[in-house]
Amino acid sequence: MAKDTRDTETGLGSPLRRKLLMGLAGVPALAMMPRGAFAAPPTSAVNTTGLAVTDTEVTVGILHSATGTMAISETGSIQAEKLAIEQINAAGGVLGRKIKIIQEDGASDWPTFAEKAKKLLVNDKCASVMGCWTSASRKAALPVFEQYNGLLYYPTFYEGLEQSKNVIYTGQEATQQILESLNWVAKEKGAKSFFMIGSDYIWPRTSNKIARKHIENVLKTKVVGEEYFPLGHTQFNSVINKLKLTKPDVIFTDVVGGSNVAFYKQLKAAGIDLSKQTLLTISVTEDEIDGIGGENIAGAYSCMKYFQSLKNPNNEKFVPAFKKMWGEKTVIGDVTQAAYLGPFLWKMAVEKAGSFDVDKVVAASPGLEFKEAPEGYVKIHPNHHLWSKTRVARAKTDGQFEVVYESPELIEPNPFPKGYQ
Amino acid sequence: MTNPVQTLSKSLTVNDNPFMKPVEWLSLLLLAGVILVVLPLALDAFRLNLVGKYLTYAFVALGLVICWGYAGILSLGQGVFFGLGGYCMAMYLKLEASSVENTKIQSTPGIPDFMDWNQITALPWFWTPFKSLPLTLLLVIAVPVAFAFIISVAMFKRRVGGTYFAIITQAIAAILTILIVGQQGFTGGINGITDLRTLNGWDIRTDHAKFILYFVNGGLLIGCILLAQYVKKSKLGRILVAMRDKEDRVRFSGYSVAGFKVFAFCLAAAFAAIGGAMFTLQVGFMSPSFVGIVPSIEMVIYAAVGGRLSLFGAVWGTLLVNFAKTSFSESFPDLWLFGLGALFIAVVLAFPNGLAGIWREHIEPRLTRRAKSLRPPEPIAVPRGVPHGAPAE
Amino acid sequence: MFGDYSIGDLSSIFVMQGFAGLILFSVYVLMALGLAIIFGQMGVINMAHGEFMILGAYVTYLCSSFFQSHLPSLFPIYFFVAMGLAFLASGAMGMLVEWGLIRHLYKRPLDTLLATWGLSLILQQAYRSIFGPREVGVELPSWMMGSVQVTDTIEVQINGLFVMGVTIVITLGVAALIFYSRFGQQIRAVMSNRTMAGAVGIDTERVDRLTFGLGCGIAGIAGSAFTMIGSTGPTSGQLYIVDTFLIVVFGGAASLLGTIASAFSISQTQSTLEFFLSGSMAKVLTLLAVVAILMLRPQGLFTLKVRR
Amino acid sequence: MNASILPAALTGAEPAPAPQQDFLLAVEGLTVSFDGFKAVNDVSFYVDPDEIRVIIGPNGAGKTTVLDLICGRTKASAGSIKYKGQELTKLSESAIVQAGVGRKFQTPSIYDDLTVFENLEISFPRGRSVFGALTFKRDAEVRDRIEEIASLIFLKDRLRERAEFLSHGQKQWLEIGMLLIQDPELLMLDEPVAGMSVGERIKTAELLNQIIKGRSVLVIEHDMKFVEDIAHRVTVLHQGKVLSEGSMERVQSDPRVIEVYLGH
Repeated sequence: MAKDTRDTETGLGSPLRRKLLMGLAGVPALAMMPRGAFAAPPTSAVNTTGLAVTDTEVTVGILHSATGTMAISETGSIQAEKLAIEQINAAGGVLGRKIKIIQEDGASDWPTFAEKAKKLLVNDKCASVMGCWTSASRKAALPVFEQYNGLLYYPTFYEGLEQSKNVIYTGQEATQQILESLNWVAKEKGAKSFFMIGSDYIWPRTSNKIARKHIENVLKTKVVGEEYFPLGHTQFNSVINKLKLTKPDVIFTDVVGGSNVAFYKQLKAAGIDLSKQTLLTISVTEDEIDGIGGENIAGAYSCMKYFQSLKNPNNEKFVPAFKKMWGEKTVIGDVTQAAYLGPFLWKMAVEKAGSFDVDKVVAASPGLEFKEAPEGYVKIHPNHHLWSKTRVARAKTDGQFEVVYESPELIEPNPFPKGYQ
Repeated sequence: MTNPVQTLSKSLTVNDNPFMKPVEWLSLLLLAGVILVVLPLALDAFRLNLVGKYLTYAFVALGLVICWGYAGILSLGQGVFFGLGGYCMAMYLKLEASSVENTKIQSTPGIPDFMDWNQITALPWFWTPFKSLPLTLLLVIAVPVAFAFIISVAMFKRRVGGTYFAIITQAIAAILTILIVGQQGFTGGINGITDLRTLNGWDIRTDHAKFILYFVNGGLLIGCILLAQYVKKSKLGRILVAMRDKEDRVRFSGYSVAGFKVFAFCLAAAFAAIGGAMFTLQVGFMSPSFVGIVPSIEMVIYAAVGGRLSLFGAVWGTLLVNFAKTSFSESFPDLWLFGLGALFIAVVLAFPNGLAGIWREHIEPRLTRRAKSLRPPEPIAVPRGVPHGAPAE
Repeated sequence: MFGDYSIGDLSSIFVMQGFAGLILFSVYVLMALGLAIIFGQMGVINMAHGEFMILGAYVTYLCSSFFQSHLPSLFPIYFFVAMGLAFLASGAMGMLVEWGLIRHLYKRPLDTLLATWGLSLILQQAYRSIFGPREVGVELPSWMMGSVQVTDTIEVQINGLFVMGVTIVITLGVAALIFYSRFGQQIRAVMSNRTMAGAVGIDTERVDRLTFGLGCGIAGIAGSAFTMIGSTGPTSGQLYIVDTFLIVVFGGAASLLGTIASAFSISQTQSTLEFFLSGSMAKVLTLLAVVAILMLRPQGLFTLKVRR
Repeated sequence: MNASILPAALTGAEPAPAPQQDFLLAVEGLTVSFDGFKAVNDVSFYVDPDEIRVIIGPNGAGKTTVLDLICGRTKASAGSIKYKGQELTKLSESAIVQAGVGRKFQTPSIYDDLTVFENLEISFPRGRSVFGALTFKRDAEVRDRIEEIASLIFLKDRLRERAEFLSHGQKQWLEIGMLLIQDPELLMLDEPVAGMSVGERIKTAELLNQIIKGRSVLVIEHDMKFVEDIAHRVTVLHQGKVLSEGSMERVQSDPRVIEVYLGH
C-alpha cells in the first residue's frame, strides 16, 4: 500500500525525520514504563512546558456540544470519555496522577469551539483535550491547537484530507470505512450498479467521491445516480422514484440528522424492501436507529468499525460498564466507542514518553498498540489515524446490528488517498 | 407619558438641533471608555478577544437600529450581509494563506485547500479580485451593499413592507446558506473558510495582533456610531421616523419613500458587512452558520434588548446578551434556551424599548429631577414609542 | 437520461412522480393551513408554528407507546386517537399562548414575530428536557406501512394516501367551519372589523383565542401526520418554518384558496425539479423562484384589489 | 418656490373661462375599477388657475378616489389627468407633489413621533432626495418659514411638542400647515373640517379662507355652509359619475342633485 508522504507543513516532516522521532520516542518509553507502574515521577521531570500537572493531578479537557443541535450526537462521546477517565483513575491514573476533567460546551457553534479550545489550552493548561465531533468544529479549533501546541483526540469518522501534529484521529477516515465495505458488497451481493444519496455537505460529498472512484476504477462497475439534499430535508419521494427507475443493485447513503429519519421512513413506505434491496450506509449507528425506528431500517447494511453487538471479551466488559454508568437504555454507537479510546491512547502515550509534554506525547504515539479496545486491537499510525478493522453489519428491528462481515486485517488509514481525489 | 409643555421662547434662537446632546456625549464617552480603556485593562487576552467578537455583532445591531428602529423595516436576513462581508475578508485571507509554497502538497498548488479537495484546478473568476487588499476592503462593503441594494430596490419599489419583507429576507438567508453549503468547491461548504493566517504578511493569530484588531474594531464601531448618529440627526433620520409613522404622508410630501428605505437598508447592510469582516479577522474563520436564519434573528434580539431606537443601547444590548449567553451556558447549559426565550418575550411584552427604554423611563427622570434645579430640561426631540409595523400591502 | 428505459417504465415513473408531487402538496397544505389562519386571518407571525406541529408529533409518540403497552389490541387504530389528541393538545397550548402572549401584541405584528421566536426556543428546550435530545421513533400500525400495487410497475404509498386523505378532510372541515358556520362568520367579522364586531355583540377576545387555538390545533394534526414521513425531535419544527411562511405569503396571506394554490404550485415545482436536478439545487431554485415572483407580485397569487 | 403665502388678493371672484390649454387641471374620461366595480366612471372636469372647486356627493360617490387618482395614490384604469399640460397618471406620487400638487388626507395624517417643528420641517420643499436630506441644514430661512406657517396655523407656541399630544383639530391644522409650507399650486383637501369642535371649525374656516387665495383648491366637503362660503364652482359626484357641475346655486337647483343628494 502506498505510504503517505503528504504530511501538512505542521506535520511530521520527511519519512526520515519521522523515523528519527519514533526512535527517540522509543528510548525513554522503555526506560519509563516500569517506573510509572510503581511511583509517580516528580512533576518537574514529566512536565517541562507548564501544563496543569501537579504531583497528584493532571488536567484533561473535554470539549463537545452539550447544547444546541449537535448535543444529540455528542452526548455519547462525552459519556464515553468520562467513563474511560473514571476507569483510568480507578486503575491508578496516569504516571501516578489522577485525571481531573474540565468540561467545556461548544454549544454546536463553531467559533465557540475555537474559543473554548483556547480557554482549555491557555487558561486551563490542559495536558490534552478529548473533543470536537463535526468537521466544522474541528476545522475551527484546529488552528488553536496548532498555535498553542495542544493535543486533541478526535473521535468521529470523517472525510480525511487532514493530518495534524496536534490531533490524534480515533475514528476512521473515509477510505477505511468505505473501500472494504464496497469490496464486500461487490463480492457478496454481486453488485454492479450503485445509487448514492447524501446530505449536502463536505463529509458525504467527499465520501461519495471516494466511493465513486473505487466503484468506477477499482470495481469496474457503475454509479447510476448521485444526489444531495440540504441538511434537514424531509421529502425524499422524488429520489425514491429515481431509485425505482434506475433499479440500482446497491443504494449507498450518507444522509444525516433528521433527514435520515425521513429518508428511511419514506423508503419503507414506498415499498422498497430492505431485505431484498441492498442498502449500504455509512451514516447510521445504533444512535441513529433510535430515532429512525428499528422496523424502518431493518435489513440495511451499515459499515463502521464498531457495533454494540460486537462479540469479543473487551466489548463484553465495555458495554455493561457503559450501561452501568449511563443507564440501561443508552446505546453505544461507533463514535462513542472511538471517543472511549482517546483517554486510553493518551495515557499510553504519556507513559511511553514518561512525560506529559505534548511534543513527547505526540512523538510517542505512532506505533502504540491498544489491545483492550472494545472494537478489538488498534494501533496508531504515524499519520495519527488508527489502524482498525472495518465491519459490515445488518440492522435488526430491535435497533441493534448483526455483524455479517469483518475485514480480516487492520486497514491502514490513508487520509490523503492517491487516486481517490 | 406626559411631557412638560415647552415653549420655544429661547430654544429657537440657540442651536436647537445639535449633533449630540450632552447626555449623548456622555453616553458616547462612557461607551468609548468601557470599550477602549476599561475592558482592555480588566480582561486577559482571551476574554478581550471574546469581547471583540461580540462587538462585531454590535455592528449588525447598530444597523438594525437604523433600519428597524428608525425606518420600521425589520430584516431577518442581516446574517446575509454579515456573512458576505465576512466571506469577502476570508477569501482574501485564505488566498494569502494558500500561497504556492504553503500548498505545495496539493495537486494544484496556490489555490485554497478545499478547492483542491473538490478537483477544482484553477481559481474561480470571482476569487481573483480578492488577491488585492485594497480591492478586498472595497468589496467587503460593496458586495453586501450591492446585494442589499438589489433586494431592497426590488421590494420597496413595489411597496413590499412589514411582515412580508421580514419573511422574504428570512427566505433569502435560507437560500444563501443552502448555496454556500452546497457549493463547497467554491465556498468551503459547511466548514466555511478556515485556517486564516496573515493579513498582508501580518500574522493575525498572535495575541498582539488580536489586541490591535480589538482596538481597530472598537474604533470602527465608534466611527459607525457617529455615522449613524449623523444620519439619525439629519433630516433623513426624521424622514425615516416619519415614514414609519405615516408612509403616505411622506410620499405626498414629495419624497420617494422607496429611496429612503433603500438607503436605510443599505446602510444597515454596510454596518453588518464591516462587522462580518472584523469577525473574520478576529476569530480567524467564516462559516455559513453565521449567514442563516438563527443568527439573523439573534442579532435582532441584540438590538431589541438594547432598545431598538438607541444606538448606544444596541452595543450594550449585544454585550449583555452575549455575556449572559457565555456565562449562563457554561453554568446552566439546559437553562440557557429558556433564558434566551424568556428574554425575547420579556423584551417584547414588558420592555419594548429595551435597556435604553428602562434608562429613559426609570433612571433618567430621577436624575433629571435632581439636576432640575441646575438646568432646564432638554427639549424632547428623540422619538419614543415602539414603531408600529408598517401594514403589509 | 431516459434513453435506457422502456416507455412502460417511464410512464409508471411519471405517474408515481405525479403522486410524489401530490404527497408533497398535501404535506405543504397541512403545514400551511394552520398558519394561513393565524397569519393570514389574524396577522400574527407565529414563528413557533413548527413547535406546535412537533407537539402534535410528540403526542402521537406518547399515544403509540401507550397503546403498545396498555391497549395492544387497539394499536391498529391508535393513530386516529392520536390525531384527535394532538389537535386538542396543540389547540389548548395555542389558546394558552394567545391568552398569555399574543393578545397583548395584536397591534404590533413584527413584535409577535420576536415573541413567538422566543416561545419556540422555550418549547424546543422543554421538548429536549422532557423527551431527550434525540429524535423519537413513532411506531406505526402495520396497515399503514407499505404500498398499494396499482399495476405491475405502479405502486402508491399507503401513508401518502393517508396524508392526502387527512389533508382533504381537514381542508374541507376548515372551509366549512370558516365559510358556513356561525363561528366562522364571527371569525370573519372580527378579522375584517374588530370594533364593529365587538359592537354587535361578538366576544372578540374569545373569537381571537379560539381562532388562534384552531390554527395551532391544525398544526398539531399536521405534526401528528408527519410522524409517518419525517422525524420527531426537539428541533424538527424548525425545518418547516421557512417553507410554511413562504407558502402562505406566496398564496396571498388572506386567502385560504390562495394557500392551497400556492402549496400546489410550489410542491409541483419542487417535486419536478427534484426529479431532474439534485435535491439541493431543486430547493434553491424553488425558493429563488418564489422570492422572485414575490418581488414582482408582492401581494401573492390571490388577492382582491380593493380600495385603500 | 418661496412665495409669500399671502399673495395679492384675487383679481376677480369669478374668473373668466380660459381656453383649454390654460386649465390648471384637466381631468378627462377618468375611470378606475376595483375588480369590475367602477368606483370612478368616465369623470371629466376642469379646474382653472385660482379656482376653488368643491366636490360633493353622497358617501361612496368616489370623491376620495378622485383625489387619490390625481395625486397618484391609485392608478387610473383609463382617462387622463393633465396638470399644467403635464400628464399625471404616468408620474410617481413624489413627482406629482414636486410638480406642485398638495394633498390633505381625510383623517389627520401627521407624524406622531416628531415635534410640530419637525413635522413642518419635513414638509419644507428642500432636501427631498436621499443625499439632500442627509446634508439638509436647518438654517434661518427654514426656521423663519416654519415660524411663519406655525403662527398661521395657531401652533406657534407648541412647536417643541410631540405632535401626538395635539388635539384633533390642531392635528388637522398641522397637516394643512405641512401642505402650505410646500406652497402648492393645486391644493387638495379631503373634508378639512370634519370632526372638529365648533370653535375649531370657525378657526379652520378662517384659516382656509386665508390660504386658499392665490392657488387652485380642490375640496371635498359635506358642510354645505362651508361649501357655500368658499366654492367658486361645485362638482357633484354620484356613483362614480359627474352628476352636475356649476355654481352652488345652479347645483342646488338641479333636480337630479336634489333627488340623490340634497333630498336625503
